[in-house]
Amino acid sequence: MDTNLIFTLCGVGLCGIGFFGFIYHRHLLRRLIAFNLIGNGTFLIMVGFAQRGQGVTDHVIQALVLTGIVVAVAATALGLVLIRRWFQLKGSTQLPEDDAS
Amino acid sequence: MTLLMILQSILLISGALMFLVGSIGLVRFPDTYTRIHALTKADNVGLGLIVIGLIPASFSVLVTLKILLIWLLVMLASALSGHLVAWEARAQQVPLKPSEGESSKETFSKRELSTKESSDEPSD
Amino acid sequence: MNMILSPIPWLLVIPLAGAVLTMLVPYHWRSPASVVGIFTQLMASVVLWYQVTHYGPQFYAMADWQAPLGIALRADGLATLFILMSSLVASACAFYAHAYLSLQKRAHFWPLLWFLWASLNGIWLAADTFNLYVGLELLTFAAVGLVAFASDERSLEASIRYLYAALLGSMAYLLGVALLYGAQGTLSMDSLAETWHWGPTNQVAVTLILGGLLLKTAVFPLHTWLPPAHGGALTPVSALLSALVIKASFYILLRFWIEFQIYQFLPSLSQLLGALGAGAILWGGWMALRQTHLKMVVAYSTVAQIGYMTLMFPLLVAESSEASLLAYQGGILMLLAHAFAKAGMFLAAGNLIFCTGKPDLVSLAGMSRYRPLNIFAFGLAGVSLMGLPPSGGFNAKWLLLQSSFMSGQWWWIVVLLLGNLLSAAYVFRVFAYTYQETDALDTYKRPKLSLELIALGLSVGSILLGFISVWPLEMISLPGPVMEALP
Amino acid sequence: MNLLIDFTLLIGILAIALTCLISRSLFRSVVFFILLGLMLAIGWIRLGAPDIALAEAAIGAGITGVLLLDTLGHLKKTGNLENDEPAPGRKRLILAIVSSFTLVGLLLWAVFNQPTPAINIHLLVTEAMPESGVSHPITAVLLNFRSYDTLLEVGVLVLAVLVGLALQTDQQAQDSLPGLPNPLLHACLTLLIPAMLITSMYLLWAGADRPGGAFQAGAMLAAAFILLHISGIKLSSQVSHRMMQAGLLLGFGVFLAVATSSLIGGRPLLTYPEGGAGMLILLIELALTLSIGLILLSLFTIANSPPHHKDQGGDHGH
Repeated sequence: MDTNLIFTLCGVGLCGIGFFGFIYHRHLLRRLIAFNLIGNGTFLIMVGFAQRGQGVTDHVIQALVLTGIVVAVAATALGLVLIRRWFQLKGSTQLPEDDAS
Repeated sequence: MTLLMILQSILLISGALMFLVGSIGLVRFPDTYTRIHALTKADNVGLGLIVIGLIPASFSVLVTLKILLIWLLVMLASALSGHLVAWEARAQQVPLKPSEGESSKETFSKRELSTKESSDEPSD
Repeated sequence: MNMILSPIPWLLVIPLAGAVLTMLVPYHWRSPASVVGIFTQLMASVVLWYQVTHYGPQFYAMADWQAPLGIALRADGLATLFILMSSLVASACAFYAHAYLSLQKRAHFWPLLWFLWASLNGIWLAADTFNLYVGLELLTFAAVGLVAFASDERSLEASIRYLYAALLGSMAYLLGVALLYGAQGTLSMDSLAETWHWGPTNQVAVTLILGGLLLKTAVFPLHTWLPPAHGGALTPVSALLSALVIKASFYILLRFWIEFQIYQFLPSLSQLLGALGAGAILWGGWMALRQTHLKMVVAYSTVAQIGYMTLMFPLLVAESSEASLLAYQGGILMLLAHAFAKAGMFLAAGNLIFCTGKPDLVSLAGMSRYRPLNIFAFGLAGVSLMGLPPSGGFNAKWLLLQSSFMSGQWWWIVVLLLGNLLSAAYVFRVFAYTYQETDALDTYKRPKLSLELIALGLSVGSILLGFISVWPLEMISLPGPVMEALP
Repeated sequence: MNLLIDFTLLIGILAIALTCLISRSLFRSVVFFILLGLMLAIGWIRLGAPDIALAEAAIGAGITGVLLLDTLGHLKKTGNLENDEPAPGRKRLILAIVSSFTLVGLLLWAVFNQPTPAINIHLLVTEAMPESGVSHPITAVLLNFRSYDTLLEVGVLVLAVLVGLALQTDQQAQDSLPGLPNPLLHACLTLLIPAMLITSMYLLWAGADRPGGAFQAGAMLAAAFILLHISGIKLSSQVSHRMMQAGLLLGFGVFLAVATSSLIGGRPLLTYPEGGAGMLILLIELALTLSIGLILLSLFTIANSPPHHKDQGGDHGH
């Protein structure tokens, strides 16, 4: 058991928890938080798993995770802009339930 | 194990203990105002102890200065945020103490973990 | 070859610079600037096409660092064909939007379009798994923005649904890429293919990547986000989304599938994909038949058409290289024909809705008399979607049928034929409404002629594709990583 | 001993994540999410990734947290926070549990069957470092070896603001957030803001040979801007709309211009001239820092101001 493996497992757990929340919840804000959990889990897996394989600190994957974090915050911000607009128009915090489609 | 290391360990451990005490206070105290107490006071002492404990380990003036600077900034920030939370809580007229007739146990379970920004939470 | 003459960087720089410029200059300068950009973009695509057909596939090392350390770009036949396709369709939609949108809406449309275009070109050319992720995110953001900026309730709901589905899809893709990197230590598609190793890690990675991309392509049963998004957006945006955006994730899926020879190792997965495609064809067709809004009919037709493209996967079998080649050609032709036909159909539908002022089918009564040109454009696109000769759609389905015969998978033939009946039914249903006459007073608005001509042009393109099918098929048969990896 | 810390972090992170998702109070969820970001930052340090730790603390926990909290405040104001939230049905629960367990199972299977990678990319990085113009490998990857990814990533950021602006139909929409009229806050700002600006510049400068760089520096700058904004000093009222837009695009524009300039010399896109890599990277990073600060601020303020959705008319079809 080394640090890389432990944090890879941590990432796996975060992905699982986030995925659960993303499907289970209907509140848009909660789903956005769940998406961020999946994202953080993915980043942990990226670095932990790669470094476990390479056996050394892997700067390439770390740089990619930095890119990923910035993209994730942009996605969150975009989601929040849309959600707020939705609140304003509909006064609701969730999307209407899917019909037969 | 030199004397210095023992001293350092004592400082670090007691610093961590202060954080623990502060966190317990955060959970156990009845209202926003007392919780700010627990957080700002205990944590500042805890951080101070840890900073003093860390300085001998650095052996470099520059690093020592940086650690001290961190301490100063955190003190400033926590003083400010403590003040802001209390200010806002007062503006929103958050009650000082649990209302009469509630046992402290109930209050705890209802209000547990409504942390320092509790003014944002829907009042229950 | 001299780097300054290579059109590859310009295909990325022009749209990115276009995005910056159209955000900075005053509103009424944005359209002229964009028109200049569109023409240079078309020129660059043609130059690339010329170079690839004459000198073979082009490779480009970004920042002069060779893969796997740096990021490589590849312009093989397939990529070049897609660049040409997206340039033509996007230009048509851009001109349509210029005539269709108000000045203020247009001002926001241009930078979004340029980002969309840049990300599309980036994806067609990419040869790096992580670069594809960033490209996909850029595409998602631009597409979501384009859906949302109609700024009414319906489009907002659609854009939120779309954003959530797309974000989940890209995250699944990224997770797969992370696993692949951990297993093989590289992000470059070429070196991944060289050192490919079918262990559990790669299998899980492929599953995640496929799942994410299927969600982003809206393959049945992960399609629920698509109809509201494509049906609820402004007309030129609907056309862009249906014709180009979903093709991007499909294209990545295809490249992974062939270049890593997934068909060879997971044959049961190909049958599963085929089943999903069949489900999409039948369900999409059935739902299109039941819609009451014109644009929703067209949007569900997209769901069905994605099914036809997905049918390519079970037909790529290791045993028969001939059947595989036919399936590959048929699938790509299907995709091309759909891009033109669906863009044409959405634009024609948008014109009709503009005429009547109402989105539902019932109000189309009398249209065939009032707007015959538009109905003609809609019909031509319908011909290609139904797969009647002579059209690109017909040739594509013919190739897929032949491939099914050859590989002995007769059950897909049944699906193809049933799907054809359904598409014929929903196209003719729309026609039936246009031939009805009502006593109500005509209060129709007349759309600009240019709007009708653009729609007609795209529809004619999809028919024309039936006559020049040989040419794109030759294009994708040029040597390249995909051709090498085919059975 | 170190393993003990790792395990504690593992349990802590997972417990916080779970609490964050199942807590009934949305406010609590957000607070736990921020806490999670801080825990993760420690985790990144343990993984030997101080750069990511900085970014996670500043961007992942900081900026995302502020955005989420701010949305909560907005919800509360419009009375949407206490909306009766019907608990999702049982079918949904079963679906969620089954699919997340499937995912975890698949991932575990993949993780425990990891083959030895055939390619060791870090050897290539070490080999190419002297030519990269900087001595910090992560900065070299981000702004030299894989600068194309970073260019597109900045594009993603710009695009997020662009979509926000497109939705906010009224250009001069008034900010709904009044400044906090707290005297102590304003007194402390005079101390904090310069310190934050200096830290930001330090992070930027450090990126050449130590953990740090444009993204962390930009997040720090954004934090300073947002703090000013909250306390009532609005940047958008100090500079014109056009200036603001130019500032947003500056980083992307400079990056793209440097990238394209290499084409004129007959070299591939994004290639730095011999010996000039260090200077150009610093130039790009400087512009990026300013732009990222402004972009993150804009994402905050756009989310803040109510859009005026009176339709402008003239739009066909709708």
